[in-house]
Amino acid sequence: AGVRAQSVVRVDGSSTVFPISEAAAEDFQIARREKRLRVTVGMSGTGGGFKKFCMADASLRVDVTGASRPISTGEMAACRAAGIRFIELPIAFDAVTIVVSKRNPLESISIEDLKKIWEPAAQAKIFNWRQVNPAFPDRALKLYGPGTDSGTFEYFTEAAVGRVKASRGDYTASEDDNVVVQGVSRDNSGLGYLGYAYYAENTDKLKALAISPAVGKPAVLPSEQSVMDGSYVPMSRPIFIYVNAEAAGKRPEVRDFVEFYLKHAGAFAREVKYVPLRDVDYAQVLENFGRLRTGTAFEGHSEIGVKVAELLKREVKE
Amino acid sequence: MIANNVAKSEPASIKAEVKNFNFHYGAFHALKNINMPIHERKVTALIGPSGCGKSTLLRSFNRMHDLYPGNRYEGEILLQPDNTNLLDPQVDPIEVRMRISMVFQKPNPFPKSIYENVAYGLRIRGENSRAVLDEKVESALRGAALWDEVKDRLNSLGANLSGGQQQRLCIARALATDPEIILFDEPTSALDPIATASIEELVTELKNKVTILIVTHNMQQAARVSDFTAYMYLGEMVEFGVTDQMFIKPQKKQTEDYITGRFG
Amino acid sequence: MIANNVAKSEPASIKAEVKNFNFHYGAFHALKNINMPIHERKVTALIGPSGCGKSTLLRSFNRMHDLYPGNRYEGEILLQPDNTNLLDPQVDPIEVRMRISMVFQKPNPFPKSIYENVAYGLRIRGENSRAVLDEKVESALRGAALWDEVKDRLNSLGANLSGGQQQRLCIARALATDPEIILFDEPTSALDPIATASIEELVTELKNKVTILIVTHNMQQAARVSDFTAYMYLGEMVEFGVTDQMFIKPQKKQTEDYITGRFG
Amino acid sequence: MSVVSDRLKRSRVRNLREFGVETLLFLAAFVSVVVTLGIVYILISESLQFFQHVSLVDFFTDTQWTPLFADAHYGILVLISGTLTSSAVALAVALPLGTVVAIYLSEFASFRVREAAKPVLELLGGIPTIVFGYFALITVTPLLQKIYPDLPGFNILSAGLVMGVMIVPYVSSLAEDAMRAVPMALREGSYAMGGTRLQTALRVVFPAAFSGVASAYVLAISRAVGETMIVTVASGSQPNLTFNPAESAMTLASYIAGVSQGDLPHDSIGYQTIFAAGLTLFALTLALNIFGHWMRKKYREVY
Amino acid sequence: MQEPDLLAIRAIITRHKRWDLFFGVLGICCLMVGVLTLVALFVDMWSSGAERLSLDFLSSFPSRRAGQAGILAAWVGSVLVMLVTASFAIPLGVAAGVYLEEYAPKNWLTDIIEINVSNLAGVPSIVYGLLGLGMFVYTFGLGRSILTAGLTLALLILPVVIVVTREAIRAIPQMIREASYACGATTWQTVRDHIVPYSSAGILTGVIIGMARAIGETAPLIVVGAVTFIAYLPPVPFTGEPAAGLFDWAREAFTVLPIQMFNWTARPDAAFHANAAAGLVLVAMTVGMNALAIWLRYRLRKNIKW
Ligand SMILES: Nc1ncnc2c1ncn2[C@@H]1O[C@H](COP(=O)(O)OP(=O)(O)OP(=O)(O)O)[C@@H](O)[C@H]1O
Ligand SMILES: Nc1ncnc2c1ncn2[C@@H]1O[C@H](COP(=O)(O)OP(=O)(O)OP(=O)(O)O)[C@@H](O)[C@H]1O
Ligand SMILES: [Mg+2]
Ligand SMILES: [Mg+2]
Repeated sequence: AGVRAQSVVRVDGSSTVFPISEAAAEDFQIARREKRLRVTVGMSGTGGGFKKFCMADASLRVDVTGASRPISTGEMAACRAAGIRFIELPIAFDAVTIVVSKRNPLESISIEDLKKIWEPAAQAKIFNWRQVNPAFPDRALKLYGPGTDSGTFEYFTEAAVGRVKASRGDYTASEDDNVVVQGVSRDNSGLGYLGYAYYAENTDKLKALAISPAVGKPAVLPSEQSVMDGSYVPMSRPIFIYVNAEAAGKRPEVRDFVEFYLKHAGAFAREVKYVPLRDVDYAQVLENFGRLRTGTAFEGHSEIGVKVAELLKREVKE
Repeated sequence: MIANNVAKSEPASIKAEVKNFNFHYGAFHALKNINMPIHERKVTALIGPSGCGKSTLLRSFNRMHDLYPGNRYEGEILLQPDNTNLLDPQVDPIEVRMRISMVFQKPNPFPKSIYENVAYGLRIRGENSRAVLDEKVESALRGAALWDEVKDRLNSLGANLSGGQQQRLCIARALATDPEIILFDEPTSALDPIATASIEELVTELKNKVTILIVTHNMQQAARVSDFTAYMYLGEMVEFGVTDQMFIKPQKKQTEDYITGRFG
Repeated sequence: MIANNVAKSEPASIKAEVKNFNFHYGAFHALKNINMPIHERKVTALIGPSGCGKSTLLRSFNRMHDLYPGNRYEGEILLQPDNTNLLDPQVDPIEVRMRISMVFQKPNPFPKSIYENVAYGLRIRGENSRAVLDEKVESALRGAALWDEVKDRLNSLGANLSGGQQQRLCIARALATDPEIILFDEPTSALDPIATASIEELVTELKNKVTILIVTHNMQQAARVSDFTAYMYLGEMVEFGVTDQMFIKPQKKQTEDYITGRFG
Repeated sequence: MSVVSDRLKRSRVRNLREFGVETLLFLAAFVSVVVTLGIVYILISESLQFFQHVSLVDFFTDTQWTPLFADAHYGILVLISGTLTSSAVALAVALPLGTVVAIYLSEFASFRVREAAKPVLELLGGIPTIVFGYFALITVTPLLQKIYPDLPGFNILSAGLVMGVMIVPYVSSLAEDAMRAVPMALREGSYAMGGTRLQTALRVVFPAAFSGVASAYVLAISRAVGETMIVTVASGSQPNLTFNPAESAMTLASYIAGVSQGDLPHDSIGYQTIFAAGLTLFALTLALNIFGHWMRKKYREVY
Repeated sequence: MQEPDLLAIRAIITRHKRWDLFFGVLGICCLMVGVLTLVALFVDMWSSGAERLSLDFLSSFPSRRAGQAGILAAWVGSVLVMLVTASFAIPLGVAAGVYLEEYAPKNWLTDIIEINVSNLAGVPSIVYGLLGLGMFVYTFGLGRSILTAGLTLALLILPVVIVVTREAIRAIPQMIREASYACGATTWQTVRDHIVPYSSAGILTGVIIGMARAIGETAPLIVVGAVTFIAYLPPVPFTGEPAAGLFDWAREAFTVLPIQMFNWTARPDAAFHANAAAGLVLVAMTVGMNALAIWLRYRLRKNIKW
């Protein structure tokens, strides 16, 4: 199996990034059919992905991992310990979307109101829409959200409440976003947040709320346009793949795959209902990869409202 | 076919009568045209070599065969005084079994206390009054000559008794419901001689109150306890008669051979 | 304690000898200081009321008790000609069982073909040559008087035979390995008289070749087939002697009572 | 006839082989112990790090479970309550239903019904639990809401009910085997007293088979406590300290399954909580099994 | 006994019979709850997925386009993983069961093993995943392979196989053992020639229940490293360049049906949810496995009479 294993590109990581990686893997294998290049894509979560990515034992290591958040300091340390250098490549946007039932008259909501609803202090206190905002209807408030172990949860809490992972606990959380779809669509008084793709596929059941970043500021609906041009703030975030620099440098099939991935990332993202980066950004990402620019532009945690173009220019560190 | 050396007995003393009874285990014809009377308050013994159909006949009296699919039977067993045909499909087997109790070859006490074992038949008849149960359990255990041995541990498990005690427990269980007939299928074959003797004594006493039908492979036992004996062979009733006469002067050569132990 | 009415038999004819044998099932002392000889190429019958310890003694001969925890025994059973003490913990029970075969009360053929049932003992001794097996199986089946009945269906299941045939199959299985002693535990109690007769005949024939120890609850059977009889009662050996003498004139009152059927 | 020695010459080889085989078989049986030790080792070694951060007192007395929130609380009672409540609902369905089915199949049904029904029921155990989860969420919950309109969309009740049905074959098949093993003589004893089928089944067969039925129950309970997917999908994964089946809740197993596939870094305390939860679950089932074993032993000695 | 008594008896009987009837109906109802749930689930899967079932579906690799996605890699993976699971769990479980029934002295050690076995049945499957990861992937270095997955699931179903094996062995009449020992057989010969062959029918029941559980598991396999997208099959022994070895397939990456299903049901695109028709294939595989085992069980039982 030793010979064969070499020609397999191993991808793992976040379930959020999975659909894009899957698309890349699928088309790559079709395009390189005559070379019999092979790609496998796993889905063990961002944390699980980094674990496998930073593994000292090369036979267990993956070459590429998808992440819905930047690499953490601990994970960087693990990579360093294993002598692994990585290239951080943003590939698309995920927009956290606030959804209510179709039958809910509400059209938009401000970040302040979201904070009132979701902050830890609201726990067991805010259970009526009216308590949030007198303009809201007088009905019970039922909350839904993704699992607390997800990148979406982390990002939303930081963006809405202002502090990462600061959230009330008395809401229905689910590892499976379709469950949130089910919950909100059947509950007139429900409110939930989830990844943009789940909203985009369920526009017949769900209504997205426009978000105004501050009181008085105009509310913006999530859409490909508004995310791409940066007006859907602060709820859009980039998602990444991390590539093992040594593999990219030494193994042509890994390099080939990642280049293929990046070249088509916009199309793939659109196809699976994520929001692509701007073409100029993809060009920059490709260039960064070509230079095997290793390290992360983050401080071990995500940042709110970060612009990809700026990210790509930042000083990186490992 | 059947040699009957009893003088026509007075009708009043007949408790039950088997008429033209045939029994089939699936394709196997196990009992062939059996006819025999059961005398009231007497002990009737069924003897014959192994496999001749003694148990089959005995178990027909309380419709035990109905529990297993594939068994077929024809004929009548008329129970007096009401002249009910026990075998009539119209007659509920449960009713038959409530009137006719049975004691098995291997003691089979329920995994319950001694008290509950004896009270079982009463309970399933809907009797729940503690006073009535207490009284009936005691008298049944006395009737089975077990009372003195167990009166201090009525709540211990029936299975903790010795084999002979267990068998007497089963007899007490059968007695508790005042049956009209008690069937015994080789009740002492699993027991030691002392237990055997006590059970034989019991049977002799019981016949003052109830009609008894007993299967045994032990000639001496049949001779000792029974008033009437039926000798069966290969599914047929060869000879039926008063025990004393039969053991002294059987009418058939075959019966004589069997009784004197020349085969079997 | 034990009344021995045999004139001291010549040492050569003794195949085995039980000496001061005691057996305990846990706390229960089942056999008390048993002493008895087993004569070579003779049939020795063990009789006595149920529960007296006949099976226990018989099963000691092939260390069957070793299969169950909690059994204890002391004493010796010396097997000739090599004077091995069967009961010695140093002696491998498997070796003992290879020398001494057993036939059980209920026929217990393996759910395998007739052929494989008989060949089993040979196979576990490592015999795999088809020719040898064929020959030995045939001679064992002939020895058990079963060959003519089954020679055309050696591959059909043993369980498809009738009870008597099954018991003869078990005898063939026991014979196939040329044992020195065959133990029979009430081999005919589950059988009808015809099957019983054929097995008794077989036992009588077999004693020309092999030493036989047989347990029976049937006095007539003991009288018919055995050369020596041991009468046991409550774990003790009451009397041992030549069968003819014992049945005519037992030395003990108790033996006489039992034999003449005054109890049990 | 008695050439003794040549029969014995194989005895040493034989004894050696016997010993070898016995050792091998023993090792096979010992695998289960090794597996347990492995599980305990993994759970404990990882939990140790966790318990350096969280005191045992907090772990067992806090009434909130929010390990992944900024304001972290580690009150395992929350998950225990969810586990117990969902298992209780499931068992309230599975044990009676399974027992009735077992009694029915063993004492009432004809041979053919029995032989057909058992494998069909056993199929229930072979359906992926995710399918059951969606069945509970999409089909059963709306049905329940018709009867009980206040029921939230995610609740323990519907998850528990569906889980109960899933476990039925564990109880019915194994308990039926146990009841069929009750000697016919006992049944005959009861019928001979004039007992009906039901009386015989309930008063004689069931008590006599209780040891076997109990092991079926223990397996079923273990399965309910460890079940993951159904609860994850249908009961809302909301860590509530509640014993009310009409609320949503989270169980130990579903918490573990969720977090182990999530986005958390594996060196974070949040991730280590799964080992603490796993250890708790392990202790819970162990306690249960020891109790079950003790019960069975007690009854086995009796009958 | 006189006529009036008889009337009283009949009244009692009528009353009791009503309960009998009631219970009979109750039993059928309870049975129907199970059967109807099964039917409902099946109809549910059928109505949402039946149109996806086709040869193409069975012979294509997964795809991001729901309409083209197939389950080739997944069902091949499931079959191979089950093969590994069966070939370890069955011998190991049977050996353990045999040891506990036929060899083990009844002492504290067997008690511990016994508690252990039933306790293991209650450990959630995900924990087995962690164990498999620690033991087979890290310690034994078997990689994230079919072999690891099969072994992990083997451990998962081991308790069921052991428990059922023991029950099956207990059902063999003692007189068969005695007959064998009386022929001079050793314990091992008795086990090999009698105990295992005669209990194999019962053991199969345990294997059915266990394998049915194993074939539907996702969580532990994801933990030991099953991938979700894979578009090639493990090598067939002795084919390819360079020729694959006999067991090379066991070291390959893989996916299984439930993971594929799990992934599809969690997708935003509802078109994928119809692909949960894979569930039908899974159930069909389970039914197939059961049918095979039931047929085998029937064949085996036919030849065993005592
Ligand atoms: N369930 C059954 N199916 C088929 N045949 C049976 C069944 N039970 C008994 N038989 C056969 O019916 C015949 C009569 O059996 P039965 O049990 O009545 O004999 P028995 O006289 O009581 O013998 P024993 O003294 O051995 O108890 C026997 O040949 C037996 O093999
Ligand atoms: N496994 C056992 N544990 C305890 N006691 C036993 C066991 N087996 C037999 N006994 C007791 O040992 C005594 C002798 O039993 P054994 O089986 O040898 O009698 P037996 O003479 O063969 O009687 P039967 O004619 O009924 O076969 C009996 O009292 C019996 O209850
Ligand atoms: Mg009989
Ligand atoms: Mg005996």
